[in-house]
Amino acid sequence: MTTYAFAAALFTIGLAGMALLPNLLRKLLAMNVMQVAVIVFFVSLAFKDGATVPILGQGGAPVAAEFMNPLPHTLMLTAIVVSVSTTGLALGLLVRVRSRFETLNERRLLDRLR
Amino acid sequence: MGASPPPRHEASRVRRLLGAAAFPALFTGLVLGMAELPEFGDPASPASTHVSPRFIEDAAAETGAANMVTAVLADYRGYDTLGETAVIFAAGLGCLVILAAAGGRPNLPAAGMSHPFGSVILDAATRILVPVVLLFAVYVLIHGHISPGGGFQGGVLFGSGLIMMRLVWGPAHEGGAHHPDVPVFGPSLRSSLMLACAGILGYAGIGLAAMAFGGEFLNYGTLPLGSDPAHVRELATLGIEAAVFLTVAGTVGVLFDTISIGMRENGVPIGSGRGPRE
Amino acid sequence: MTEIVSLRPLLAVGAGLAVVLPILLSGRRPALREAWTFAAGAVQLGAALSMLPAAFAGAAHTSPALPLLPGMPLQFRADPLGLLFLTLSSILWLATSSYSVGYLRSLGLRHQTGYFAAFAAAVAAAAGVALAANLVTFLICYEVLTLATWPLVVHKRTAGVLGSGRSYLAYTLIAGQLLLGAVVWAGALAPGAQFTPGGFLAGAASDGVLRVLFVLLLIGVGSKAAVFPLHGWLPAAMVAPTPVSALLHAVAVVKAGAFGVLRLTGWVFGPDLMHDLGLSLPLAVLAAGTILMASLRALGEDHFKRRLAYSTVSQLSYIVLGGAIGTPLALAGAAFHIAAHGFLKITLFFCAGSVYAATGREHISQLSGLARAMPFTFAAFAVGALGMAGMPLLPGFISKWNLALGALDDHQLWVVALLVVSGLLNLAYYLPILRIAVFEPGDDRRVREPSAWLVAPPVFAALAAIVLGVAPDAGARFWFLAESAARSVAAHAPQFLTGGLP
Amino acid sequence: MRDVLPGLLVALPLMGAALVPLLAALSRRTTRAAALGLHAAILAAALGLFGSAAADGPIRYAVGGWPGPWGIELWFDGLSTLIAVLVAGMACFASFAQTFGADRNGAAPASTPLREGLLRGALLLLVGGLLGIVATRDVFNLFVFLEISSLAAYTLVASGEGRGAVAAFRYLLAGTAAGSLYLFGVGFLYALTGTLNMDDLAARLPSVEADAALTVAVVLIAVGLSIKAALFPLHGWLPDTYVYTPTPAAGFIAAVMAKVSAYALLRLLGEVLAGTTAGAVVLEITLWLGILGVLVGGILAVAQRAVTRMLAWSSISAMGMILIGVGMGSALAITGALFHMAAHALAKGCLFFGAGGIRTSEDGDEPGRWAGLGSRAPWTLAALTVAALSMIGIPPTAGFFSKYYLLSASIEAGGPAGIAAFAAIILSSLLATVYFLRVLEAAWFRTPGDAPDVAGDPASRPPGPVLPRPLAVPVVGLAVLVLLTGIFARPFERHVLPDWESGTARISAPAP
Repeated sequence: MTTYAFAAALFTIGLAGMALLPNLLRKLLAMNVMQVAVIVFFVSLAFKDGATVPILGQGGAPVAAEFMNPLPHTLMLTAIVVSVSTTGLALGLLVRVRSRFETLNERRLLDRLR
Repeated sequence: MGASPPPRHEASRVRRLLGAAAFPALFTGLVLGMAELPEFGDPASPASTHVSPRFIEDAAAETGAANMVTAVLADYRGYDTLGETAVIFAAGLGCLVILAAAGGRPNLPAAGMSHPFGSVILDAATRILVPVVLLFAVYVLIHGHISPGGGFQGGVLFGSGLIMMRLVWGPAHEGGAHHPDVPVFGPSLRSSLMLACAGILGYAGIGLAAMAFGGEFLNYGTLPLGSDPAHVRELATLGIEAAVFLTVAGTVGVLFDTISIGMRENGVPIGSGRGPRE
Repeated sequence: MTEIVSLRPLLAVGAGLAVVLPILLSGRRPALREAWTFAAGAVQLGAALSMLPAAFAGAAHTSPALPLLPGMPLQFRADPLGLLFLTLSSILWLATSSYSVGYLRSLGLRHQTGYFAAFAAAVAAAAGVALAANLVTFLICYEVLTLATWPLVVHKRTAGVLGSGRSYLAYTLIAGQLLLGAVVWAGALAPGAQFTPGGFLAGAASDGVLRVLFVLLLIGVGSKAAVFPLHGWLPAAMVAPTPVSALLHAVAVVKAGAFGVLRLTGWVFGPDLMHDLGLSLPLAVLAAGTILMASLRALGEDHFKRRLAYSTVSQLSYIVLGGAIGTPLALAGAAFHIAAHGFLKITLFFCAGSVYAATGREHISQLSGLARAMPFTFAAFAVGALGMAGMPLLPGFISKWNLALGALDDHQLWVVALLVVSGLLNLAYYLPILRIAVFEPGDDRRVREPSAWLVAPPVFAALAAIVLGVAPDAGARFWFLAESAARSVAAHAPQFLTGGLP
Repeated sequence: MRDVLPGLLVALPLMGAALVPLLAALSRRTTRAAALGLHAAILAAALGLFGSAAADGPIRYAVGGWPGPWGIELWFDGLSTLIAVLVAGMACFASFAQTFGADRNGAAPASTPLREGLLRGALLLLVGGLLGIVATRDVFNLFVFLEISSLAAYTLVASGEGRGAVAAFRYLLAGTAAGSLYLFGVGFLYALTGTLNMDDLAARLPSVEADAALTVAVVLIAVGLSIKAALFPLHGWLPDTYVYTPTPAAGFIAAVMAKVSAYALLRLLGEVLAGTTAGAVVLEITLWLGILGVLVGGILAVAQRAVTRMLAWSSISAMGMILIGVGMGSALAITGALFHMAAHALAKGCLFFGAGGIRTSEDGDEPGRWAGLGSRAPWTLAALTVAALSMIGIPPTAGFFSKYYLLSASIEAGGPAGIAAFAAIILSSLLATVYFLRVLEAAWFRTPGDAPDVAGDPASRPPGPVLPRPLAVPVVGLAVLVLLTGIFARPFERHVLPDWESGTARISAPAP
């Protein structure tokens, strides 16, 4: 439950940061926090008491209870890649925004867009 | 961005107040919902008992991969991974469009930092480190089958090796014109793009090849690579991982190069104190 | 009533639509362009006339049902009332077309190609309104009619004209949307929403719902009919060229609205249900108010066409009044008034247009002495004016007489008084025009009758009006059509079959 | 056919996206031919699937040979194939329009072959992402393809001038928040059921007894998808995005992008989660928000001075209309919503291609810039008029019939929501009348000198045709489709739109 609540807190902080921070770069960082929250949540779903990492060692036939659930790990591998890709593209956008408007402050940007 | 501009500050204050109320509510809601989820670490939870046991118990026999994550990633849910590769390719494509291929320029510009951090120590260290990093990347790729690792991890490592070279040696002019004494190894921006494209084509190509042999899209078991289906799947998975490796390595290169080009050409200062802090 | 499945209703509606594109494409060859118009008019008239014998025999040509919406096909049906309107509009379209040719040429107006194309589309839509067999078909034709007449209204393209066009669209399209809502609603209450003599909504919903529905439908059709207080667009729309005004008033828009009110009262709700819901009297009072108010406004109006416009508002409310009273004679009178007013009003507008084409004058006070210079035009005008006032032997008399009889059947004495007063008011605003034109000395000796294109149509329309007044049951048998339409509605309301029909 | 087409439908666009930028090195002509050919092939695959699903029933396709719930399944029924055809068809028009490179909003005055190749690649990726969303039967896979389409869309939005980059960044923030909310919700569902397969979810959810957790899951998923579907009040990203996107991409994005999210919303809330209490409540809220969106979108569209911005706000209104249908959930309402999706996609694509091209050729975006275009380019303007009339809902265009179905559904639903929806739809038509007729009046009846809102000498505008051929062809083609869909509305409704029986009854037998 604590891990879940931790994910919830991270998510809230990230979303709040995206909405309230004035600077676009900071919004982007807050967005990363939010994405990490989802990853934390999923990975914590994979945890099983008394189980090990989902890589088959030497030994007999594997039993489900002995290994962590590999599915959330796989999903989060994908989610991490999505997060990285989005961040990369967002940084590219910010470079362009910065060069065109010479600010990343949302309010000034909106004034200049007008 | 509606039609009425002036009372912005008022609206913003209202929005902040609303926001201040909304976020605690969101947090409370999430926690209330989470209270009903299965306990953390509960081996009897639906997630632990419903679909995943097959991945743990049968993956090695069905796909030949000792790393169950790899088995799920590249085989059971290989379609997700194709999508994921496309996502990262999309990011590279996007940065190319936004930053590098703009301005009516017929060719892509040379990539790299405007002011390489070259110094004797860095130069010497990089000469030693880069080959090691690149080699390790390939190891991570191949070994991903039986240990933590795989195409993504390997690709990122490979890409970071490329970035290291760019940082230290500057733009990769064809033929290494910038530092004639340094043997510049590393693809140009266009080659990075081609790597990324090749990865996607390879991945989807393997999937289509499976269709050509009568299976579903990405059903590697039908490929004529041997008699043991698990072995065939294992081989194909390696091919998949290699394709992912290419796209990730290429895209990491593309992202770094395009952003550095964008900053250089659009005059965004780096580390001059006029950064984005407002 | 026997149904004859045939393609003739489709032909009547499609003739005008079919020539829109050819007209647009032959813009560089005026003769060919106008030939298309006349050809379509002839085809439409031919189709209308060919369906008349069946109507006289008590049958109706019905088109195949084209799938459109679940349970609501696109279907046209030539029942007596529809056929009456269709025949009228076919005849008047041909007259207006020849008048248009002369009018546009003598004034050298621009955008003639678009004009004729929109004209054809508008008449086709009016034909569709006439023959629509159900509410959805009616609605579709109604909307097309609105849009097709917009280019005609704003033909002069100046800022003021565009403003008038906007007000025209504001009224008609808003009403159109309310009509859409009402049609969907009615379709949900009574699947098919097929026009049925005597109405199809009885018992379909609670009284409150039906009353709301009635108001929505009435606004929908009433705004085109320019029922007070939805008449604001009509005087504004007088910025249109005169043939367009003639078309708007005698055939297409306003008349289609009045026709719609008649369909609404007789074929959607039915006199029975209207009485039960207590809607008849309010509607009659509304119509009466419109008649008086518009007449008074006409008295004070010096602009020639605008006075005619107010006269239309007043006259078309007779039709609404007849629909509201709902007795067979009143309905027959109302239906007949569609034709009567059509011939008379188009005569008047033609005359106003001829005066404008010949002299450029638009105000009544400037007409001094013109009757001597333009004898044919003003003779025709005199016929129209007297007919409007209800002089015997002219068609206006027949409609008003039957309206009065119908009202007496329902013991509505006040209607008779209203008709008398309104007749006097008619005289009060038409006779001064004649007085000025005939008795006041003219100030310009060079004025002559305009070309034959502009003289023949009003004279023809006036003669047709006289024929209709003297022998209402000859030829196309407009009276018979009006009467059998009324009889079909009344057959479902036997308690009103008090007096005998003439 | 049935075993090959599903794979081709999802593989072709992704492969094409990697192939076309490489071809750009060869020649422009090759790039164009390849891109158009690929889009045509994708459309053919979508049509084939549509026909097959209609003739022989829905197709279940296990990617990789692994059946659900272990593998990822694709699902092609009447609904998903219809949306796939819509997406693929619009993409063909957009690809044709991409030949029109020099946009006023385009940074590059002359687009280079490489840039054109990259942009064509981005469009193919976008199509691939959208088709993936449409086809998938797996809630996580839906997220992956949602992100593909989003990233490709950010690229296309930002490929214009600098304002496009700002718009794209804001869109990116909104889109990522949407994706994360959705994914969080999927996490809840996974924790509760242990599965990601939609059929399996629907089968297992009734036995889940955690109401609060389920509610959180449903709300997170609904909010996430509603952001992407621009449901009021989560529509903030839309106007700037549509306005600053270069014309060829704007026509496509405005036509289908939000609708695919609405489709996902329908699929999940109306079908997979339909059995849950929270799902029903959220649908009810969606309905009310849709009503508000219809009104707010319409009112703000009237307030706009620029044509493209007006079109963008009108899209918010239209999305509200579609979500009204989704929220009501009756068979009639879903028919109306899907009809409106098709009608609005065709008409709005047409209008964005046209308005964007006119913005370039007339060097401005106010209605007054359209003055006199009716006589300069009658056919193009006639096509745009047809599309505008469809947006208003004038018969016999497609928009009339979709509104008719939605109105009938509102009557059928009854109650306060039904009455409010009924009134909102009527009112939105009135508002649409106001804002579209302003433009049409200028185009047909004004002359270029007397337009009040345009300063400067009309003679100073750049010469040349009003719309270049790459835009004129899609504009006219789409207008013809709008008209045909309207004229053959009843056959369209009966044979093209899927039957929708609300609730979980539609779920096929759960996977073992």
